[in-house]
Amino acid sequence: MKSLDGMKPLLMILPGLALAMFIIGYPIYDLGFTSLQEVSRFGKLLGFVGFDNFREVFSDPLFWASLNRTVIWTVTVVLSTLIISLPIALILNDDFYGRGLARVIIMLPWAVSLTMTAVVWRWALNGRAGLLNATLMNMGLIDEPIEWLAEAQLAFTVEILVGILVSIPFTTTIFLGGLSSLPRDSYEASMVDGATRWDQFRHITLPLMKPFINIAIVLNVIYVFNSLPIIWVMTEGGPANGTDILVTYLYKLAFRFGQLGEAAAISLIMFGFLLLFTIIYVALVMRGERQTDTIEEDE
Amino acid sequence: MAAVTIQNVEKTFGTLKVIHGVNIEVKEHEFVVLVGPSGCGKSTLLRMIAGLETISDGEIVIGEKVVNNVHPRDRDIAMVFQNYALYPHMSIFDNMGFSLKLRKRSKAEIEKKVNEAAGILNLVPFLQREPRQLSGGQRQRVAMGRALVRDAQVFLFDEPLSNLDAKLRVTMRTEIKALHQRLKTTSIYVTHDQIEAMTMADRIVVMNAGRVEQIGAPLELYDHPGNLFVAGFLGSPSMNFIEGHFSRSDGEAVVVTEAGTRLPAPDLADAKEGQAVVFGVRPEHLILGANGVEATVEVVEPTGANIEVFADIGGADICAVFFERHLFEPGEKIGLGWDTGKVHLFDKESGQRI
Amino acid sequence: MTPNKKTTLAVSTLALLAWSGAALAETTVDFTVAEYSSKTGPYFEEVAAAFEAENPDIDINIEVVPWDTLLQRLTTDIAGGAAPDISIIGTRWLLDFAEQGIAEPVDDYLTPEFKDTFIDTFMAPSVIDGQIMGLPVAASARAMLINKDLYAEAGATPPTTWDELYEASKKISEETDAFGFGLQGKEIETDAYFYYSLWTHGGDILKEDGTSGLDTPAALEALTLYKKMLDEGLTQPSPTNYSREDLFNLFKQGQVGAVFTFPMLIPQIQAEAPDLNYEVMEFPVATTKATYGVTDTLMMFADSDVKEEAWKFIEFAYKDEWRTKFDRGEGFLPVTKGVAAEDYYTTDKDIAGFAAGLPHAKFAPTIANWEEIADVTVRAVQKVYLDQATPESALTEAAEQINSIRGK
Amino acid sequence: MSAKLKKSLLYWLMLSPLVVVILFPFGVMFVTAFRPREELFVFPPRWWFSEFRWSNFVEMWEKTNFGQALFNSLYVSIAATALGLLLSIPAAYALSRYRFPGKSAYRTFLLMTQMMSPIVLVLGLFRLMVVLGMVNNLNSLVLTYAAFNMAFTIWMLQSYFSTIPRDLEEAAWIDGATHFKSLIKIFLPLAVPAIAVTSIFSFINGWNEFVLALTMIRSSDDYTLPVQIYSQVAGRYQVEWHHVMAATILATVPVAIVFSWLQKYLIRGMALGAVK
Repeated sequence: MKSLDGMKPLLMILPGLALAMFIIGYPIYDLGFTSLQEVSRFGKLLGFVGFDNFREVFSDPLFWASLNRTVIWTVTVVLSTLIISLPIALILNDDFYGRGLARVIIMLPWAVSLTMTAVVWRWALNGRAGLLNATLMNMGLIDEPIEWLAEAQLAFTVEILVGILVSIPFTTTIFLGGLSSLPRDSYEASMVDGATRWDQFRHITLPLMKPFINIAIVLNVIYVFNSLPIIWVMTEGGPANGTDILVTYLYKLAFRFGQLGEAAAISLIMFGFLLLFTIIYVALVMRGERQTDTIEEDE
Repeated sequence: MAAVTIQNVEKTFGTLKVIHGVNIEVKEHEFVVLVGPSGCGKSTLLRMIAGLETISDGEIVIGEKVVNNVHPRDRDIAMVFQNYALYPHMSIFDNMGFSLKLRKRSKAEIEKKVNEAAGILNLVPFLQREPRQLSGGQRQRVAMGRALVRDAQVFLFDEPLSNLDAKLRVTMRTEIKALHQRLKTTSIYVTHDQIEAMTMADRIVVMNAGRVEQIGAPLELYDHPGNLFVAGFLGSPSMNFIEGHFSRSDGEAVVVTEAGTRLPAPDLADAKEGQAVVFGVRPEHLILGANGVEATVEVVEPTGANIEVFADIGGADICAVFFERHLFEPGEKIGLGWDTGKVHLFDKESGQRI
Repeated sequence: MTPNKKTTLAVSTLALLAWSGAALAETTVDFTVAEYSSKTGPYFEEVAAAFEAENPDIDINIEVVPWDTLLQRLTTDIAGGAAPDISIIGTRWLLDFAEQGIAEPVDDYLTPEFKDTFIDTFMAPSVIDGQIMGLPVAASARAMLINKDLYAEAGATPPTTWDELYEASKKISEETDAFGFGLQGKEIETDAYFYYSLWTHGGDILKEDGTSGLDTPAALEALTLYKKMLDEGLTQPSPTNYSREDLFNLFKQGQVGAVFTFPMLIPQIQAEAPDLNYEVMEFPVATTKATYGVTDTLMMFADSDVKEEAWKFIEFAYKDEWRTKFDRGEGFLPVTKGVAAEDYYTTDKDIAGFAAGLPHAKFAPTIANWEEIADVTVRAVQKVYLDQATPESALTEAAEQINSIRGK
Repeated sequence: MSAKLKKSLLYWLMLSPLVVVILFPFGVMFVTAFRPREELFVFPPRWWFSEFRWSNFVEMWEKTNFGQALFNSLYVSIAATALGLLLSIPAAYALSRYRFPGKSAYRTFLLMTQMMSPIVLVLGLFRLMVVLGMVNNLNSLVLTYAAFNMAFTIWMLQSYFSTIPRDLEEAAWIDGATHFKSLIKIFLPLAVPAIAVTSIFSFINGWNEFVLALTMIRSSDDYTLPVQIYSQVAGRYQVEWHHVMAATILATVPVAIVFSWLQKYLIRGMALGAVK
């Protein structure tokens, strides 16, 4: 029974572990293998070529431009989302008339798939038939319709804004979860100690919210880094590849141009980025968790 | 009903050994209390008896059967948990009847048993409620009731009263004791409260740091604590300890403190001249008298029933309990005496009773 | 178009088995069909049903795939070894398929009589290294549509040359609220919109030696003209936000004097803007008459185990009655002589207008990596529209890239 | 004016820009879906439209095979959620209740899979499904969604499970329950809130997923809603925007309602799940 007892938890995690290993592990292996091969556009492996695919990717200016834009995209969207979501969460955590309604509205974009959001925005941003221009023209803010997606810079900005918009609900939810778990007595104690609201925010709310902010950063970075639909549906990375990020570039390379070897290489490079990010995260954030773990086990 | 035998039981978590070879024999019908400070391993030991922790070494026998590898459900025990462990999603009735239902007893029988137990515990009006609608004391009763309906061979209690307020605790203590006298089920009760142990137990097992310090009837332990730990643990206020050296001069045995104060002591055959000892006397055994040892009053605490006096006696602190109302002023000098027959001497080095 | 799920599953399983060498799928032919419109699926199901009635031992399994995902679908199918037996493909992909040994040459299957049913112009793009790699299945030619009311309002004459188009557009932009000329700059076929001008200026996508034709004076002239019209406000602003669908909407709204388009726009106009007074005209000419002929090809897969049965179905599907139904339903030009001879295609002035260009139709070259080359071209054109590069530098750079992709 | 009223006004004022931007696309959806086809492209564009054309929805339903796509999306999302839970519950239970060798390695593994995105692996996933003979089979999506969701699911469940007192199960064992029985009768009923929240997350993920569905599903009969709607927009000669928006409304509004109804549980789930 002793040995069986030791096995039991392993048996419990095994089915899920097996599925994950299989569904996630095999493709990684397959991509690793493919990236070192010359591949016909139909996926036939034509032989080992070492790191040629990687060399080709690295010598491609579009790759570097996409990488650069990926960084801008990820950092801007995630940071702005955090900066906007925190005050919103603070407001929604406070008691005021219509809070329920406000919460529902703020959460709405979450329930809509990215694809559909992007489709709707693409239509709303249509230069001459789109309702955004209609609204702005009615309000007298502009005289001529603006072609929102015509220029890479403006289009990318618009896409970033949409990206922020769809990330807010999830982030706000995390923050609300965090705020609701903050101990009330710390606030009461600080009030007795003479803290202002700002002091409370700086010295109690922010430090106590840190784990929640961390998790929001991590999850958002993953989601945003990997997000295809917004850019794909709105501009397909155009015009003139001016809004391509790594995922859209990868998708084009794989499924339009049939450069499967290079696509596999980019997949692996992205995988590497995520891995690196994970390691940093584990090193920085999980350390705290380990500590709580040991305390738990000491009892 | 069954006896429980614990033989050389050990428990290790990883590399950490928390129970070091414990031997206890609990006789049929007996009410045994495991008492000790928190972290002494008493709860772990109880959980090993229940089957909730594996046994690293040694044997536990319930009745005739070695239960080391027997699942809790097959040990025929009932247990009352510290936090009661009531199933929050079931009514009180279902909570109490759950074990019978699992044993596939008939509906009528379950009803009869639960009602019976509820009657004993005054829970009849609450049977259809859910646990969260009950007060702490009522929940505690439900937890008892759940054990009661079982007719189990052994009852296990894991600090069942620690979540109640002081008054309720006293009441429940009495109820549990009465219940045991009525049912005579072999019971093992874990607590860190020495008063509970003293009042309820047929025999007390004092544990410390994973070891058994002493086993015995409550008064036996109170009167003849085997070592410093037991002596200090049982009794409130606890026994006064004063360090010194044993000496026989002029045919009188005394313990000489560092400050030179001479404390009359029993002339024990095992005590050697000059031996470093700990002099122990319980507060209630101190007698006020002019011919006693001089002490300076520091604090006086009347509790109503008695008066506790904290005083300095030859550089050592001493606490005395008087049942007469002597209202001393701080700084007042008094004389304290005692019947040397009620003094305990312990070897300082080993802590063992001399 | 409702094959039940079990058969689909069974069929793909069988197809897989077939691929792994076991010849079990003898009687099922997988046919991947590009979705031209919502009519496409039902049409092919109907053909299949009629064929199956005649050949009870053969089961035709139709899979309808939207154009936008077709290449990706086939690519992954082939990569995964789950390729169908026959498929409709863009003719411009054919070379890739042929070079990789994916496409089966059909010369041996093609009887002289069957071969004779096709119009030669459309057969030509399917011939690679002297072998016929597929059959034309759909064809369209491009033409210019002008809004006659706008032309009348501005007092402009319908143009036949680029100079005339330029002048007319100027008039329309000045005299009316509309734009003279619609310029496409976003997504699919942005390059084609440039080729129209390129060809009529005497240029071509590839030079005789196989290098890119983008660094030629004709190409420069063609792109400079577009850019000039854009800068002078003769086109709608910001073409890079106008996909071909957006552009057609502009035309339907009567906001643009002329656009280049394909026959499928006609039924849309009739349905949505019945009052629009339009005329189909040939592309304006600078030096050369040209139109863009687009064909799609029916291709048989070399790995198929049921080629005989597949071919039998192909012959069945090319009967005149079916072809007529298909071409008219989708608004295509006929690829077979029998259908072309029908009255409809000679008397209907819209269709005739598109068909008129056929004798001098140009086709996208069947070369490897075509999609990538098209993408380079689109990028160059967009950069010019966006003022990020001059026509000269953009075209030179694009030509260099194309040459390197082509390994020249 | 009471302090609360003042505060409420201030808050609403602060939220208003965001509220407008959030509601804007919904407004676009509604007015586009209801307007007659011929009022789609007018210049200058306007919000106003002449009538509620309910028949847009009927036409859309018939023309776009919406019902089938709806069914497919439901099937995939529900099956993936069920499979994910079936595998995650025992794993989360093991994590919250047992110590076992490799536990921290397993946690790190979960974290890594959490970081993975299907799109990075889409090529490899497709080839895997071919090997399994599951291309063009909705179950390929069920498997992948379940696998990719599992890290998050296990993580959420595990945190909640840890808040369920262990002694309840111990009491059940002593009461005579087997491990299995105590799991079914005691533990799972108490874990229902966590399981519900996790299910919603997992369901929404499946409901909204795009890239894998686009890649794995090749027959339009098997399209899920996002792909179905995308295919109405992408590469078409003509986009029926009123149909697209009608479909978007039908695909979005029910989920949005359920979602907002459950948001307070989601927040509670986050409070428990996020930090642990």
